Amino acid sequence: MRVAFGRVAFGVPVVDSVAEADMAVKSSPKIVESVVPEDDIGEAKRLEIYRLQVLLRESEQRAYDLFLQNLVKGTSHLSLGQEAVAAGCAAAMRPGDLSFCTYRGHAHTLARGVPVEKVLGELMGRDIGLMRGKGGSMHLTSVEHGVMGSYAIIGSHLPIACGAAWRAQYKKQSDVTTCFFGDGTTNIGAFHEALNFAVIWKLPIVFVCENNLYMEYTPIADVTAVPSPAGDRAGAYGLPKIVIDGNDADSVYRTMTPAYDKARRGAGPSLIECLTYRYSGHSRADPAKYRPAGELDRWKQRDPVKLYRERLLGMGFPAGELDAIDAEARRIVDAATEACKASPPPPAEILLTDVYADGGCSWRN
Amino acid sequence: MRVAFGRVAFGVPVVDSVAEADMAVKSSPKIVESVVPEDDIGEAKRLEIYRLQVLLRESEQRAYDLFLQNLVKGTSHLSLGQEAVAAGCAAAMRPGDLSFCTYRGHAHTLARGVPVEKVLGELMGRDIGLMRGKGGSMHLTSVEHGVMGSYAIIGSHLPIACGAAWRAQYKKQSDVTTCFFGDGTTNIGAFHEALNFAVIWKLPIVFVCENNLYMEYTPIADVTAVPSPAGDRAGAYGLPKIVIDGNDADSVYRTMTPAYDKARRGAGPSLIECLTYRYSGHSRADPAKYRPAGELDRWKQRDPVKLYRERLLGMGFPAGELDAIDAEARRIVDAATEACKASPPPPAEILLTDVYADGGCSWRN
Amino acid sequence: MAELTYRDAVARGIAQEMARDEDVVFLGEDVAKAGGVFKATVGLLEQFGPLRVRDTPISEQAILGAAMGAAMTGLKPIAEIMFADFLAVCYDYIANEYPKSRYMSNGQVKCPLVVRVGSGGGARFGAQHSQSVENWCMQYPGIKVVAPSSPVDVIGLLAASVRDPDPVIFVEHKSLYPVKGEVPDGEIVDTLGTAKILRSGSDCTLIALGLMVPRALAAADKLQSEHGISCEVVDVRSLVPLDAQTILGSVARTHRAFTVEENPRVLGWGAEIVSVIADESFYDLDGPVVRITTPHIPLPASDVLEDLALPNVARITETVRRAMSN
Amino acid sequence: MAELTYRDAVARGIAQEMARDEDVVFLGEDVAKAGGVFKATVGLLEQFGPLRVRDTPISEQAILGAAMGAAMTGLKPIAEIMFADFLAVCYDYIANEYPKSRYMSNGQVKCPLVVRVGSGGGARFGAQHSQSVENWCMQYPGIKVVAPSSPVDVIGLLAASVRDPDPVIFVEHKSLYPVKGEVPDGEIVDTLGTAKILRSGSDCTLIALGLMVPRALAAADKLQSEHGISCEVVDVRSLVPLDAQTILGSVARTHRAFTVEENPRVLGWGAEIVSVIADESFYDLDGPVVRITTPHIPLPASDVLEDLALPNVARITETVRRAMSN
Ligand SMILES: Cc1ncc(C[n+]2csc(CCOP(=O)(O)OP(=O)(O)O)c2C)c(N)n1
Ligand SMILES: Cc1ncc(C[n+]2csc(CCOP(=O)(O)OP(=O)(O)O)c2C)c(N)n1
Ligand SMILES: [Mg+2]
Ligand SMILES: [Mg+2]
Repeated sequence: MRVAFGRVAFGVPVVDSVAEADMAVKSSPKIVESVVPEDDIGEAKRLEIYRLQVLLRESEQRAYDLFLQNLVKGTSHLSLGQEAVAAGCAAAMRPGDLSFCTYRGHAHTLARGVPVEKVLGELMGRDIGLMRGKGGSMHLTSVEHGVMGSYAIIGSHLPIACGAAWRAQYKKQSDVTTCFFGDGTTNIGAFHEALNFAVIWKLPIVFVCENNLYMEYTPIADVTAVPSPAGDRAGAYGLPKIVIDGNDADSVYRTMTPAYDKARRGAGPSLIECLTYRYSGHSRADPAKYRPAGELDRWKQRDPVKLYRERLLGMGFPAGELDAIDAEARRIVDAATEACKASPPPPAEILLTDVYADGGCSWRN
Repeated sequence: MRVAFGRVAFGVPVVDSVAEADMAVKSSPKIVESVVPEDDIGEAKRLEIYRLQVLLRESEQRAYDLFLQNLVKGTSHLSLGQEAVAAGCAAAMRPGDLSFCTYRGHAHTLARGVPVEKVLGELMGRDIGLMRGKGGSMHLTSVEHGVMGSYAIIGSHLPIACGAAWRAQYKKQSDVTTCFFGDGTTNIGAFHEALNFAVIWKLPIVFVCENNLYMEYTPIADVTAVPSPAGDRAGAYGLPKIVIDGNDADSVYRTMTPAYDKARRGAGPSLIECLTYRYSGHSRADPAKYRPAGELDRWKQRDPVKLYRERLLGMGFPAGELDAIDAEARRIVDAATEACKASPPPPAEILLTDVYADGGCSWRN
Repeated sequence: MAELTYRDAVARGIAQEMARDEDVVFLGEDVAKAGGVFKATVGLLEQFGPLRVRDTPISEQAILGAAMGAAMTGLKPIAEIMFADFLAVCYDYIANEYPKSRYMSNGQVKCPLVVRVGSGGGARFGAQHSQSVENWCMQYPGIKVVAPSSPVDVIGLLAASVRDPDPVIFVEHKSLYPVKGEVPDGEIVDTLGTAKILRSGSDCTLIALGLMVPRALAAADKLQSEHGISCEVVDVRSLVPLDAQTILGSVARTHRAFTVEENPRVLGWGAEIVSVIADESFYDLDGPVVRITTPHIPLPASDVLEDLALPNVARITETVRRAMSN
Repeated sequence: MAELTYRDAVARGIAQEMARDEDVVFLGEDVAKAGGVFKATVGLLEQFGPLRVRDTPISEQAILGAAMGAAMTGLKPIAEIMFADFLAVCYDYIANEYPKSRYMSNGQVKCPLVVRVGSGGGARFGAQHSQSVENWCMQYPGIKVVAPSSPVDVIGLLAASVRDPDPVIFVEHKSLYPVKGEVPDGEIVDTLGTAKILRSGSDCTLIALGLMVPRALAAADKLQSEHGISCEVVDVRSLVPLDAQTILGSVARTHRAFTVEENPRVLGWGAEIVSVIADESFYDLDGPVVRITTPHIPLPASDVLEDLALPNVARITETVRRAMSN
C-alpha cells in the first residue's frame, strides 16, 4: 500500500527541507543543495534510516541519564539532535567501509552496528566496554565494524583517515572512508593539510563536517572567516561547495550516496557540510547557557527523528510499524543498560597490556 | 626631461606585463590583477626600486660566489630572480613597518636597509654577522630595521606575524606587518590557521606569497589541489584572489600600496600571490636539474632587473644615472665582502649567551 | 587572608597581572565569554574587556604563534592551551620557536609570554586529555617550566611568570582546580626557580610536583605515623629554572631520595633530578634514588584503571617503606 | 661485502624491505623524483614506481597522519620527515596518536610504521635544523626509538624497524650520511633493543648514540694510548626498547660510566640511562655517572661555534680523564 505513495514521497522536494532549514537556522548560511539523484532510497532503507535514528536517540538519551546517576565517570559528548547525519551516512555506507569519528562519536559508532552495551559500557568504564575501559567515551573503536577509532585531538584524524583511504587505493580495495568532524575543526591546520592531500592523491574518502554552529562554547561564526566553515573552504581544494540540511536524513543519504560512488570509481574525495544542532551542551560539564534564547526550540521543531517519522507516516508507513521500531530500540537500550550495570570494572591486569604489539608495556630488558 | 615621459611611462599598461608573464609562464595560472590605482610611483621611488633590485642582485650573486669559494659554510637560499618582490614590497613599506621572512630571506632583509656586510657576514659565520653567527643564513634578524626574523620551519612565522600585527592593533600603533612565504608553504597547516586568524581579528598584516613554482625540488602543481596556491585559497578566508606579476616591481609596488593602506585604516589583511622564479637551486646543495629545459631561460627573458632597467630607460631616465646605481651597488657589495673576509669568527664566549633574558644559559642554581 | 580554590587562583593571578600592566593580554579557546572550559578564567572578560581577553578559533598554532609575535613586539601575552596534551599540535612553538628566537637573533628578539595549560590525570579523560607535560617542555633550552601545587603558588608563580622576560610554560593541574587553600590578600608575587620544603624530615627526601605534592605529603604523614620514617617533602614548583640547591641540600641531610612523578616512567622530569643528585650528591647517598612514576603506559580512561596507574598515597608509602627497609 | 655510505645504506635498507613486501610504501617531501634532500633515497622511485614511492606536499601532519591510517589498515609505511626538527610541526602523531592507538583501542588498532628523520648537528644548519630528537621521542609509551651509527646498522635496524609491529622513529644522523662502512651482501636484518659493545675496556664504560659513537670510539683510543685508561664503548642503537642489560653488565665490570649525548643538557636520553644505572647498579659504581652533552643551548650556526657546542673527541677525552683521576 505505501508503495503507492512512493512517488509522492520521493517527491518531497528537497528545496522544502532547505527552506525549512533556512527558517530555523535564521542566521545560518544559505544552503546550497548538491545534485539530488532520482529517488532511490526505497522502503527498506527508509525503515533502516528511521531505526538507526531512533536507536541513536535512545542510546544517547540513556547515556545522559546514566551521567545523572553518576554511572558515567569521565566526560562525554552527545549527538542528541544530530542523529540524521550519522544515520544517513551509515545507511549509505557498505559493509567494509571505514568510519573515523571524533570524541562526539557515539552515534557514528552505533550506526555501524556496534552493540549498544559495548558503547554504554565503555562510557561507564566497565569491562563490557568496547575497549574494556581503556579508551573511554572519546575513543570508541570497533575495527570489526569499520569504526577505526574516535579521535579526541581536533583535526588529527583527518590525515589518518586519508591514510586509510590511501591503503584502499593502493591495494585496489573497494571500501570508502568517511571522516566525520565538526565545524570548529575546519579552523585547525590538519584540516587544510588533509583536504589538499586527499584531493591531489584522489583518495576514496568523504569528509563530513557536522556544522552544529558551535565549537565548544563559542559560536563558529565568531571565529571563522567565512559563513560556511567547510563549504566555503571547498574551493581551496578544487572541490564543489556542498552544504546540506543535516537534520534531514534523506538529504544526507542522497548526498552521501553519489559521494561514495564518486570515491569508489576513483574520482576522488568530497567535502560535505551538514547543518545541524546539538541539543545538549558540548560535553557533560556544559549546561550550554551561551546559546541565545529560542535557538534550541527552533531547532527542536525540526527534530530529525520527528521529521523523519512524520515523513514516513505521510508516505503511508503504518504507525504501528514505526512504534514497533521505537519499542525495539528501547528494549535494546534497556537490556544494554542492565548488561552494563552488571558488568564488573576491568581487571587490574589490563592496565599494563597492549602498549606494544607484544602485548605488554616493557620498554627495556 | 624624463618627467615629460611620465604620463607615458605611468601608462605602461599592467595588462601588458600580465600578458608577458602569461607567455613566459606557459603552464602557470592566469594572473588576476588587483585594481591598479592612478599611477603614483614617482621618479624617486622608481630609482629606489631600481637601486634595491640591483643591490639585491649583486649581494645574492656575491653570496653565491662566496659559496663557491667555500667561505659560506652552512646552507643558503638565494632569491636571484625574485628581486622584484622584495624591492617592490620594501619600497611600499614605511619605516617602522615589520617584515617576517623565511630562510630565503636575504633579499627581504637587505631591502629594509640592513647593511650588506652584516648579511654576508652572517652567511659566513663571522663576528661581523647580523647575529654574530649564532643564527645563520636562515634566521636573519634585524629588529632595528623592522626585520623581525627569518624563519626556517615552513609556515611557523605566519602566526607569529599575526601576533606582531595584533600588537599594533591593540596598541593603536600604525605599523603594518608583512609576512613573506613561498608557494609550498600554502600547503601546511599553519598557513590556514594564520589566514583565518588574521581575517577574523582584522589584523594589519599583508601576506605575500612568492610563487616561484617549486617547493624544494617538487613543482608546486604536483602537490597542490588548485592552480594558484595562495590566490585560490583566498576565498577560504573571505579575501579576494590577487595574483600578480612578481617579476614586475611596479606591479608589486602598486599592489602592496593599497594593501598597506587597507591594513593601516583597520580594514584587515590581504593575501597577495606574486608569480616569480628563482634562478638558482633551492639551496646551496641543489643544482636544480628537476626543471624542464628552457624554463629558466624563458624566465630570464623577463628578468626583473633587466625589465625594470629597460622600463626606466624607456621612460627617459638617463643610462648614466642607472649605471651609477649599478656601480654603487657593486662598490657596496665589494666593500662588504672585504669587511666580512677581514672579520674574525665569533668569540667562544658567545656560545653560552642569550639563551635566557639574563644573558646566559643557566637553567639551575 | 581568604580561602580560594586553585581554579579561582588562576583567574585572580591573571587579573592581578592584567590590572597592573596594560600590556598583559590573554587569549585562548573559550576563555573569554565562557570563562574557560575549566572555569578558571571566569570574570576576566567582564573586568578587562574584549580587546584584552580574547576567544580564538581552534587554531593552537595561531594562538601560540600570535602570542610570540605579540611578545616580540611589546606585549606580554598569556595564552591558554586548554588541555596540555594539545601542546602537541602547536609544538613547533615550544620546541623550535620560543626557546630559540633570543639565541638565534643574538639577543635581539625577546619572548616574554606565558602559556597556561591544564595538565595531568585523575579526571577519567583518557590518554589524550590527561598527560603530564612538564617533562616534554623541559627539554628545550630557552624555555621555563613552572608547575604550582597550591592556590597561593598559582597566583605567586603566575605573577612571576608573567613578569619574567622569558617564555614560561605554566602547568596547571586539572585535578587540583577544585582544591582550596589559604591565600593572603593583596598582591602576591613569587620567585621562579625556588623549590619549597613543605615538610621537614630526616630519613629521606620526597621530591614532588603538581598533584603529586599533596600525595607525597599524605604519604609522609603515613610513613611517619605508621612506619616511623621521617620524610622531607620538597615541592619542586619550577623545573626550569631548577632550584637544585634546595634539592641537593635536602638530600645531603637525609641521604636518601625519591621522586614522585605523574608522568610515565621513561625520561620523566625525575630522570634529570636523579641524574643531578647521582652526580653531585653521589657520596651523600645511602642508597639509590628511587623514581615513583606512572608505569610506562598511556593513561586509561576507566576510573579503576586510572587510579591504579597514577602514583597514589598507598604506592608512595609502600615504595618508600620498602626501599628504606633495604 | 661492499663499502657503502650511511646515505646509500638508507636507500638499500628501504629497497630491501620494499622488494620483500609489497605492503611497504614510502612517502615524504621530495623523496621520490629528487631522491631526497639528503640524496638518501635515490633510485627508489625508479625501482618501485610512483605508487609506492610518493612525493608529498609540505604537509607533515598529512604525511604522518596518512602513514598511520595506512598502517592501521594493512600497509607498512615508511614516512620521511626531512629534518628531525620538523617533527615539532606534526608532533601530535608522535605524542598523542601513534603511541596510544593500540592501548586505547584495547589492542584492536595496530600501527606498524617507520618515521625516518634526518637528525643532529655538524652541518652548520643552525638551531632549527640540527637538533637531536632521540630524547624527544623517548618519552611516549608505545613508540620505539632507534638510532644507527653505521651503514650496516642502518640497513639491519631499518629492516628490523619496518618488520616491527610497533611505530618506530628511525633517527638517521645527517653528519653520518657521507661516512662509509663495510656492509655484507644479501639481506641484512638486525634486532631492535640490542646495544652493541664496540670496544671492550675495563676502566669505564662510554655509552653513546649516533654521531657520538665514532667520537666516543676515537676518545677511547686516545684515553688508552695517552692516559692508559681502558674504555668500553657501548653503542646504544635503540633507546626504546633499551638493552639495559648490556649497559648494566658493562658498568658492573667497569664500575664507572659516562654518557656521550649530542642533545642539550637537560633531560637528554642519558638522564634515563643514568637513572637506571644509579638505581640498579648503585653498589657497582665507584663514582658518579657523568653526562657529556651539548650545553643547555640551542645550536649556533657558525662553524666555530657549532664545533664548540657538540661533544667532540677532545672534550670526551678530557672529561673522562678528569673524572677518572678523581
Ligand atoms: C587540538 C584540540 N584543540 C582543542 C580541543 C578541545 N575541544 C574539544 S571539542 C572542541 C570543539 C570542537 O568543535 P567542533 O569541531 O565544531 O565539533 P563539535 O564538538 O561541535 O562536534 C574543542 C575546542 C581539542 N580536543 N583538540
Ligand atoms: C615544516 C617544514 N617542512 C619542510 C621544510 C623543508 N623545506 C625548506 S624550504 C622548503 C620548500 C619551501 O617551498 P616554498 O614555500 O615554495 O618556498 P621557496 O623555498 O620556494 O621560497 C622545504 C620543504 C621546512 N623547512 N619546514
Ligand atoms: Mg561544532
Ligand atoms: Mg617555492
